[in-house]
Amino acid sequence: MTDAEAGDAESAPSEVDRAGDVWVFIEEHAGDVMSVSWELLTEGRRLADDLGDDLVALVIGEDVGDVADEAIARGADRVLVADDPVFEPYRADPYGTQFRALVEERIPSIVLIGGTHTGRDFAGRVAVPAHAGLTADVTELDVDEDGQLLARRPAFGGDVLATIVCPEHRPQMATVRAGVFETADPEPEREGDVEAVAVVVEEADALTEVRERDVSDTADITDADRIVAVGGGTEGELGPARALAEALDAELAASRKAVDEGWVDGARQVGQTGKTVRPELYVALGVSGAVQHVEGMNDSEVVVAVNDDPNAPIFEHADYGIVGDLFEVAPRLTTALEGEADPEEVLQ
Amino acid sequence: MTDDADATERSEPIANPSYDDAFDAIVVGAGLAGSAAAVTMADEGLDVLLIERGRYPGAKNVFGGVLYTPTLRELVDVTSAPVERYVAEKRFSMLSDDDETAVSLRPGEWHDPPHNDSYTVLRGEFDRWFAEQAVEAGAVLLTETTVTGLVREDDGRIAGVETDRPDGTITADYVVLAEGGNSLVSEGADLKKPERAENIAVGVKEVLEFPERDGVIRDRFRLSNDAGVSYHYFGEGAVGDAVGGGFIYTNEDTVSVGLAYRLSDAAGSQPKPEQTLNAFKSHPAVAPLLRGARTVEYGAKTIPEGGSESVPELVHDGAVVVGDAAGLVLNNGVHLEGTNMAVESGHLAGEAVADAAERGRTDEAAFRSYPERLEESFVVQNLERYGWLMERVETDRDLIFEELPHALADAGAEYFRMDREPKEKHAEEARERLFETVGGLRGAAKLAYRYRGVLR
Amino acid sequence: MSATPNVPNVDAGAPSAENDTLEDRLYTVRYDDPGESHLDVKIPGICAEGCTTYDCIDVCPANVWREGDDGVPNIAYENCLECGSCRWACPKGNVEWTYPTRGAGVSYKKG
Amino acid sequence: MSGAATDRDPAAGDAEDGWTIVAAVKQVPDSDEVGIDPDTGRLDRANAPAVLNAPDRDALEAALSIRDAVGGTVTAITMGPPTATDVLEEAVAMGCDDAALVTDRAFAGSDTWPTSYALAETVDHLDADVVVCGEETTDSSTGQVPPGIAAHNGWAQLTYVEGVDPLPEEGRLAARRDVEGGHERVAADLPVVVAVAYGEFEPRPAGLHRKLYAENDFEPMELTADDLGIDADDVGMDASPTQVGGMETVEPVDREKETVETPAELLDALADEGVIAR
Repeated sequence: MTDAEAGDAESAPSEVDRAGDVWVFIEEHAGDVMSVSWELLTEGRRLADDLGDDLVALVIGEDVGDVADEAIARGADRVLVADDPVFEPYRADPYGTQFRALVEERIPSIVLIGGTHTGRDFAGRVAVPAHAGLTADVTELDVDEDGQLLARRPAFGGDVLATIVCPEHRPQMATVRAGVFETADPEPEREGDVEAVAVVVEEADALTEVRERDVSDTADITDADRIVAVGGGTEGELGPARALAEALDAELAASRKAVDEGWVDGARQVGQTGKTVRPELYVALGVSGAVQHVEGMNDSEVVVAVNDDPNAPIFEHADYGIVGDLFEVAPRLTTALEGEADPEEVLQ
Repeated sequence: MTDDADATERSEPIANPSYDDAFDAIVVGAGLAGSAAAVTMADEGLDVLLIERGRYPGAKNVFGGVLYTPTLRELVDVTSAPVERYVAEKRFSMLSDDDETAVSLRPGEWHDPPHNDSYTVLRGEFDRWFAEQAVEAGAVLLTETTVTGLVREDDGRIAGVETDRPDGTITADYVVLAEGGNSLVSEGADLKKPERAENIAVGVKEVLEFPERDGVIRDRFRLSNDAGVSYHYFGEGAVGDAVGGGFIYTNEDTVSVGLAYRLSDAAGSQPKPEQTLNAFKSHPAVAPLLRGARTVEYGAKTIPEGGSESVPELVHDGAVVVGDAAGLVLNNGVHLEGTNMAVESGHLAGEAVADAAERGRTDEAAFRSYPERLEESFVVQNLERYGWLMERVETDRDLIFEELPHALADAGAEYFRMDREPKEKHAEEARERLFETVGGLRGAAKLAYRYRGVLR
Repeated sequence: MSATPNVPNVDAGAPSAENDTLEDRLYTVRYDDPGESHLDVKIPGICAEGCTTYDCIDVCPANVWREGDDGVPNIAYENCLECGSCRWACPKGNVEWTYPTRGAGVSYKKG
Repeated sequence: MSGAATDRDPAAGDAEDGWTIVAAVKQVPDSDEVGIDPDTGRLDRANAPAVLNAPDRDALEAALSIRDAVGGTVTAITMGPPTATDVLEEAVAMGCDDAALVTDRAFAGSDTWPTSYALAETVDHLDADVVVCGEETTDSSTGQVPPGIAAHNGWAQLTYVEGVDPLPEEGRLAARRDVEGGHERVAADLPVVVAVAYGEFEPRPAGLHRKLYAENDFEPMELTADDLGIDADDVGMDASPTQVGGMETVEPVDREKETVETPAELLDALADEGVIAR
């Protein structure tokens, strides 16, 4: 239902009736697409099928033709592309103005946005002009019988799941953290319609100017099978953790404390303001186990915790716990894994 | 700055406010002595600044658990104070490692207000309320600010305080030092010499709750309504071979359990303070009272026990010293009183400052009424009365803390032995057991004479 | 360190086990980290060469003062209950004991 | 209804008399004191004491550092009931020149949309050149209000800011932003709304005399919906697009919670779980 059908004349159809389609914002930087966008396209496909609506990928950037094609392969029925140098690199005001123009006449029913820094920056900016209902950090999505989005997110520190609804306003917007949903494999032979939309923004209108940008490719811990996470207990000394991660062929991840202290890059942060991971094995070294952290790693299959504080909350969320100094335990684990006899073991 | 309608009647913001000499008096510390001085001076019309280093008054204060309110009653309406229970029973018990011999008092009159002016309180709540009374009387309370030193005029007169905040100096005619036992400011300003370890007791304490069901405290301590108990424990089973004692006080729905003993003993072979507390809590006569309890909060404190000999000079040009900072604590084993002395000294000092302010004088002599009235009051009277007791207890420590508890317990067991022997034999055995410890009848008489001061 | 007085393991209700370790007790106290320690030794040399009794370690109710490897105690200030025992107990007066600043340090709710 | 882009002239903040800076702060339950409500088993925020949202101290420091660099004034604002003046007092104690309480029964129950709308009208009313907010709040932590304020007024926005660098000669504010995989330096025209990253600034302690003044003699401005020209049905519960449809407690994932003594024991257990080859 691309544009509003002519409703009956006297009562103009409410915003809810005119809205249709599920949109997913595809976040890319210089053509490099964030994995969370593909995750949301897979989830968006499911919601669109439940609603009997189209799944629309929204791509705003420069030279993003092949991003649009990949979006079709990954399930989009249609792609709206705003392609212009003004959109590279990402800036809130040009993207906001362009989104507003698109939404003016084709009101999407649902808009899904990745909960990255860029995604949150964008969502806050566009929710206002669209007078949309915006729910942040959603962990579950569903639609009820009359097509209303049910966005569930942890409230009160994570031990309660609140269902947020948006009865009278469209679009219903939600930001979702990386790793919450899984990505389906692309189907190259899928067909879809790519529409190049009018670009309504010029550089002269821009309110901000990106003067420098130094960005390396971001580690993607969301689909790692094994993870070694470091927390405040490491006091910044990550040698033993890196060695253990190597021995386990695991990705290094971190609690917010380790990221705030600057020991680990933010892209490796697990938790409410970081990523959600679901590895087979999650080893937490010196992680206290704050609720906001547990929220990001609770889907792990097997959780191991090493902490010298027997009361650390992490032990409540671990299958196996070793109460001890990680600077002793981690090296012994590494040597044991590399097949040599554990020296301590021999002496006992 | 836009001037819109409703903003007109509010006062324009001040760019660089200064409160130098805006207050007559600055009180250092919003504990019992500090708030007593503050409410007294505020009631006399003085502008008072009450500075507390904790997040709220009481945040830095730990004490055993009983507040004595004879003076407090004159300053504020105690009936609206957040008290836990009134003390309806005082119990003194001697503990050897597994015996207990106790004496319990439950005078009927303690059930009638003012309940012998003895209430259990929790300082985290009570001190906040008490400081609030000073604020209501007109004082200004400033929290989360630590006084780090005193401002001195060239002639040495104290004329304000320095704090740990930027632009942190503030001047005033009078300073009341109520900083408690760790009196760093008074010591730093050479108003008193640091105490010796022998004159200091270390106290550790827990507040315990009984999670399974309410009414446990009333059942276990045989109480009705808001009556409470004050149990004191001496001897080896309480604090090992140290000089000191243990206590249990009942709060409304928690229990305060702890002990205090000479720091010099703690430094010796005595186990660590919290291990001593564990041993006391697991004594067969104590453990049943605490079965199923869970720790709500753990705390520790040092108590000045030098008695009258270690009370410093109380008045200086521009300043007075009150409460624990002045060493005004009576602990002679039988009496454990600091709160009443703190409030009394704060009150008398507050009146002396108000009186001096009226006469526009800040010299030391202008505050003479404070030490003089303190001399005549129960504070110094009690300190001097029991000054001798601590030395004597120290010299007789093995007898009092080790041998006597055993002797009393064994004598009791003998006296009430149930077998087929005649009572006369049991009485003789009991007497023998006691005399063996105190050195016969003459020894008992000598001992009684030696401690006659307690009753005279 | 003499052992705890031997108290018969009488089922007179041993204290509830789960909260008598020191860690559990310190867990019940709120502590706002002032960022740097308010406790120190004045002159490390005095501890290293001069001290044999280490009274500071004996008297501390919160295990803040601990064995240091070079004879100088190390200080876990975040457990400090601000009782002041270490300051009085040190036979050489070598403990620098100051107040944590601006409301930081321990905050007793009960007290 | 929704804030049209205001027709501000670009060189709003001229250098001589400095910039008009507004710091938006919030009062939240003290997360250290939020206990568990025994009967519901859920976090009991109701009677935890209310304090200044911790990330907002970074915002206040950022705002004051801008004023120290270019001159002008910092005004703290908060939206809430009269008791919220405590956080304004703390802001003035820290060094803010003035403060305003945005309070009106009509605002009760507002979600992100009306909240950012009311704050947008307030900063416009105060002629702000720079608005500084905390990155998130410890009670809702959505981080959507600062971009909302900027969008309502059509102003520039800078989020996840780790450092601010005012450029008065250009009438712009530059900032170092934390983005996925690295950093960028962005210059924004005034007026601009800045959301500062938590923990990146060194909040200055309040001066003694300022704290005394802020807590005892300072009176904040009070701004109601009328003062701000806000229509009551544009704010509050029914103007809020989102509502809470339902709540359910989350069943905790059940874990073995087994303690193991030695690494070998752990590795054997993990091998049995089939997560490592041994």
